[in-house]
Amino acid sequence: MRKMTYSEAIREGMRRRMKEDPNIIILGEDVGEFGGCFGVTGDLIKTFGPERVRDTPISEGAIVGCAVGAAATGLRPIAELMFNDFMTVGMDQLVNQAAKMRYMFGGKITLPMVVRMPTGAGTRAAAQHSQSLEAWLTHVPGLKVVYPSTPKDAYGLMLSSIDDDNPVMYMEHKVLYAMSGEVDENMEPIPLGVADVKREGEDLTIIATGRMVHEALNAASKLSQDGIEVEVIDPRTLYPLDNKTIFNSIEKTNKVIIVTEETKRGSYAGEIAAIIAEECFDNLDAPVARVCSLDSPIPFSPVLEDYVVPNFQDIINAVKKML
Amino acid sequence: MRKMTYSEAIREGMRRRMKEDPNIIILGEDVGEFGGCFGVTGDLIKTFGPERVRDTPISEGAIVGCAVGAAATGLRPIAELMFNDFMTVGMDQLVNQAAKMRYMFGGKITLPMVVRMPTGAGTRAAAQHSQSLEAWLTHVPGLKVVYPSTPKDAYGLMLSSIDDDNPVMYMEHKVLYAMSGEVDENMEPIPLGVADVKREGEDLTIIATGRMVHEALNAASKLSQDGIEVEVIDPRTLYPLDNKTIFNSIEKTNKVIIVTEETKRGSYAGEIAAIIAEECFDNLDAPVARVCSLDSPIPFSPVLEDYVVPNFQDIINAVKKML
Amino acid sequence: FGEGHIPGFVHLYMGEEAVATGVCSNLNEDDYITSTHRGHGHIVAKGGDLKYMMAELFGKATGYCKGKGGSMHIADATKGILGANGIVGAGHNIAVGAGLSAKYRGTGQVCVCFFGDGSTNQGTFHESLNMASIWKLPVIFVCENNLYGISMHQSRHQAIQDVADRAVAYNMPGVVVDGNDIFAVYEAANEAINRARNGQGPTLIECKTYRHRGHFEGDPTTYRDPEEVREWLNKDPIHRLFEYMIENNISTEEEIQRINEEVNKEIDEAVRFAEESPYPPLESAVEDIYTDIVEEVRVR
Amino acid sequence: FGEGHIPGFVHLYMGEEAVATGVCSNLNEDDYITSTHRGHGHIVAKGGDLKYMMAELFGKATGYCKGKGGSMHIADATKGILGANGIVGAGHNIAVGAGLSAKYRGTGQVCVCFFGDGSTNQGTFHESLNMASIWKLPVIFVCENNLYGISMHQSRHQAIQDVADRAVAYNMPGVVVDGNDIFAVYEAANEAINRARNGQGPTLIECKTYRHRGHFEGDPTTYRDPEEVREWLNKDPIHRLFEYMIENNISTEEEIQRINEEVNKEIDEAVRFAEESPYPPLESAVEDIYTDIVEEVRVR
Ligand SMILES: Cc1ncc(C[n+]2csc(CCOP(=O)(O)OP(=O)(O)O)c2C)c(N)n1
Ligand SMILES: Cc1ncc(C[n+]2csc(CCOP(=O)(O)OP(=O)(O)O)c2C)c(N)n1
Ligand SMILES: [Mg+2]
Ligand SMILES: [Mg+2]
Repeated sequence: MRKMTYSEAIREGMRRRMKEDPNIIILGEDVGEFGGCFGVTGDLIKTFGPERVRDTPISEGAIVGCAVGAAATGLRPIAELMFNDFMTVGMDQLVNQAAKMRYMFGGKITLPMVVRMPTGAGTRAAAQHSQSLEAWLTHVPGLKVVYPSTPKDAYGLMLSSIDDDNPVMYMEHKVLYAMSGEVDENMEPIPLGVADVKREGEDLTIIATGRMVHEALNAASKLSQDGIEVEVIDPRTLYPLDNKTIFNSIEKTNKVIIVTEETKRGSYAGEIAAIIAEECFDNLDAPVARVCSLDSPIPFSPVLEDYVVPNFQDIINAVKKML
Repeated sequence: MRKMTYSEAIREGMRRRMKEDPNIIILGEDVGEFGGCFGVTGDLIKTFGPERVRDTPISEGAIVGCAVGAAATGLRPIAELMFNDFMTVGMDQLVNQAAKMRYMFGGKITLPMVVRMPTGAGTRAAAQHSQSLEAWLTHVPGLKVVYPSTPKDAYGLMLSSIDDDNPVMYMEHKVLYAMSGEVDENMEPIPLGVADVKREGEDLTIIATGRMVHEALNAASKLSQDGIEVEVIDPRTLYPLDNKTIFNSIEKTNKVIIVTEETKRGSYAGEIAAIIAEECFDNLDAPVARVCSLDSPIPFSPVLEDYVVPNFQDIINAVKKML
Repeated sequence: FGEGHIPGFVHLYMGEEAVATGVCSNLNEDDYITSTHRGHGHIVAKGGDLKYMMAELFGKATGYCKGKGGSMHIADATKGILGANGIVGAGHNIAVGAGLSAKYRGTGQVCVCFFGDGSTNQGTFHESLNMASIWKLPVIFVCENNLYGISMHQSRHQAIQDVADRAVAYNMPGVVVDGNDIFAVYEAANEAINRARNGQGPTLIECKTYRHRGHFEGDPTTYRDPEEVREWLNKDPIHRLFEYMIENNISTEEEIQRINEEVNKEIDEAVRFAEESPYPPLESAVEDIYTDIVEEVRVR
Repeated sequence: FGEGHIPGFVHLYMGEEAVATGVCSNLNEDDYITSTHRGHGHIVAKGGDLKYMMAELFGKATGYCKGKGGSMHIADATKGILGANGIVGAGHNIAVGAGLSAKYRGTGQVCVCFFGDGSTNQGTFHESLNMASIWKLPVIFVCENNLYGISMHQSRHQAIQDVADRAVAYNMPGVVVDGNDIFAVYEAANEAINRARNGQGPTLIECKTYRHRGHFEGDPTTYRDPEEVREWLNKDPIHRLFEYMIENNISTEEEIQRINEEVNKEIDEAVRFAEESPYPPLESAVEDIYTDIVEEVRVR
């Protein structure tokens, strides 16, 4: 057991696996000497050298495409996109190459690769550096999508993402980097597709991802002072999605609110809502609700950004409205 | 009134507006002499010359980005991406530039531009040339998304897409190009955000887009032989979405199935389902169902492609299951 | 700066002033520019108003973008400023579009595309120079080679020393100039702009310069040799200009003193304007997304 | 072909055979290639099996990709064939990744990246050559310049005549060869491959050639001058090779006759194999997406 930040946990997860397997390399902009734009790769270059922690030119398409080619030929690359907003620049390599190659080739190739994507708002970085684009990725057959909300999950999910033989999109929330928590460095990997019940409750189920898990927990503790017991579920992996845990909770609470930082329209929160509406119809006492960011780009001004992105108060309001 | 194919209707819509406004230009690969990969731009170059119907190098990013710059400086460009699958190559220009520029600049710029995207499966073109990626676009604030299913709608929606002062993503289904129908060349534009009830019925509501509208109509006529009357709604524009028409229909039928050609997971069909689950809870006698493509890339082999993509039989099965 | 008034991160232009100034003094008000994440200098040089720029940096309603854009997205269409841009390489395409538009409308306008050395490895650079060249568009591509893309020294991100060499791939002229010599920059830009206005097509100009500060404010810049930094500080373009003006009796110490004071006064006023300006109203968050649709707000 | 046995559209390699053959005859079985939408020739030349290729074109279960890939996605990892690709320019990045992997693992393998003239205007071309060059990767970039990207003649899609000129932008050797002369191609490839194996980095080879057929089967090719087509038909690489072999008494008319018959026999067998093979089972549509997840099927 050791206290680490979310950002350290990601780094230590990579370090542990890189020590075990020389075929794991890291590719990205300023991931070496500089230690990464958010300091996540940190001192890994000191441990593994510039061949394995490789600075790249500013060419996101080539970074992802290069990872695809390397993964197809025996390496297990971990590519870093400095912001998930830049997946737009490597979108073809992610969607038309990485995701489809195994299928198009009749299952005769495996692509063990991880793409790390710092995600989310809250850093006053405006519309091109604050998005939460996980919905795009979950829509693409062939990709797995991971989104940890705590140091422990970040560590355990990084191990299994690296171990996975398929392209895994590893979302990281920038605001959580500094958050610290207990991590057992000898822990078993956290399997993909297993949700975590972050708080138990009987009155209502909240499904939250990334930073919103903490807003939901904050709301839950405030609500319990009013005697309202909310259950907070963190799927941890968006695909594969742990439906069972979600359905069981709804069977108990009969009410559900989905909370994500995504733009509401076309969000993955919508997919989860659609699945629940289809599968849990008879267990629902109220319509499935979503608390997401407003349907706008992320504005720069702090007052506007804090308004567009949901917080615990918006969750409390939604819960009270439903009960 | 004149009989035209879907493909002619798109072309004639562009021709009519281009005659009226010299600031409208077309940009794309092989759109000139060659008349477009699917023949949609056809003889427009004869009418307007190579300056206005402009062949580009194979550079989708630059095609879209160039359209953005042209739209920001007084032109009304229409860009053609040969396949909607290639939006992955111009994704940054669509999402981080075209969609956000007006907002980021505080509303001080307008971007009147249309991006045409041949969409969908059915041509045995395999995983990289058969996708239906509209869900990505509907998730992006700042974009409007249009998806006609008939020559008349294609014509009327092209007029309003060109007239619109915002970036409009104009999806076209490749299999519909050859379909012909009556079009009044002097018709008024079809406003964005107005759905069309393609068939009336009391027993169940089907919301379908693109080619699936015709599969749904086919299913509906077969079902009515068994005395089941299905209402078929074609939103025609995915964003803005005509909720009112949808809600009214559900109030009448209390049952709804959404049919799209998208990969089911993370589809816009899911967003529509989520909206209905949230807004029509008390009017639903059965869970909202979705009939979409299987969660796989589009396979090449005709037997597999025809299995992955839904058809009228799958719709009939879903309807019978629900009633 | 650095007093915590400004949210987010800012990329300063210090050290590279001669480029924007030398280039833009050749431009008309209706000419276009596209800029980068390091856009402040370009915007001021193209006639942007310090007050509105500062207010935008502060996230105020009176800013150029009503507080929605911030440092990386300042724009002023009325001055042909098509915006700073947070996506490295995005300005290249947009400049080509503006050039196409100017040529098509036959207005004689040109578009200057500013960008850094690091961005020349982005695919957009390649596609844009190719397109501008085959269509002979009035676009001037101005590379501010400050030797680094964040921590990556140019020698590590490309195998060439002169970005200008890449012009060969598009059969367009490629010119290298001392980016800290405002007169050299002016001359090179002047010739390229004339070519562009005369329909002779684009030019790639590489300005060798250096950023005095870190990549963004707060960057420790451990990746740079202090010796290298010191050398470049001595080449400070503004200093050089002032020395030149004095040596050639263009202006006296006193006059320069006065200029400095005026500039500082202007900046102080801009800061005051920004500080005194109100934050934007919450509802404005869902406005300006479309010309004709206002999205739902939330009650909070 | 053209008998309607093959679904979708196919892009034929006819006229460009000398390139793939001349290059690949230098490669070991464990060397890599990346290919394009026009991949049949590359795959055969790298040792791909006609039977499985034909079966794939027919969409049969016995095809290279179990019928899931088709003409544009044929691959054979066991032969280092990293796949044809339907996205113009996508192979470039993948080749760089394979080159990085080979260099990192120290196996002495090389990767040949085949691509057309049109694809050299795609951003991926630029990013890939830059990356391969700064890292001195064992990648050989082979441009099949057949003068057209679909209907766009090279003179309209780029302002240069020799794609090889673009090598300057990456400080790597750029070579032009007659792509219809199998010996010239062989020589150039041989030198480049040796450089790559010796850790001297990538080379850009431009092979001037021509496609005899339309862009895809069914393309009327009204955009090409019949005179131009006739000229190039006379330069048919296979013809030239045969003439050469006869003139230099390497083989006799009869022997060549026999080779042709053998080839045709092989093709006939492949076609028969494809025709007699079964279509894939429906459930297979949701397999091979992931190594460990099989998606839901539908009952029909
Ligand atoms: C597509 C994209 N990739 C990466 C970044 C992160 N980033 C911002 S500035 C920068 C360095 C740019 O270097 P250069 O083009 O030389 O400009 P300079 O900062 O030196 O002025 C990077 C990598 C980005 N904003 N956009
Ligand atoms: C990203 C992308 N854009 C456009 C296309 C459509 N397309 C297929 S082949 C082709 C022409 C390619 O020309 P070239 O690279 O010269 O190869 P050639 O066909 O001449 O062998 C185009 C535009 C595509 N498949 N992918
Ligand atoms: Mg730089
Ligand atoms: Mg070609």
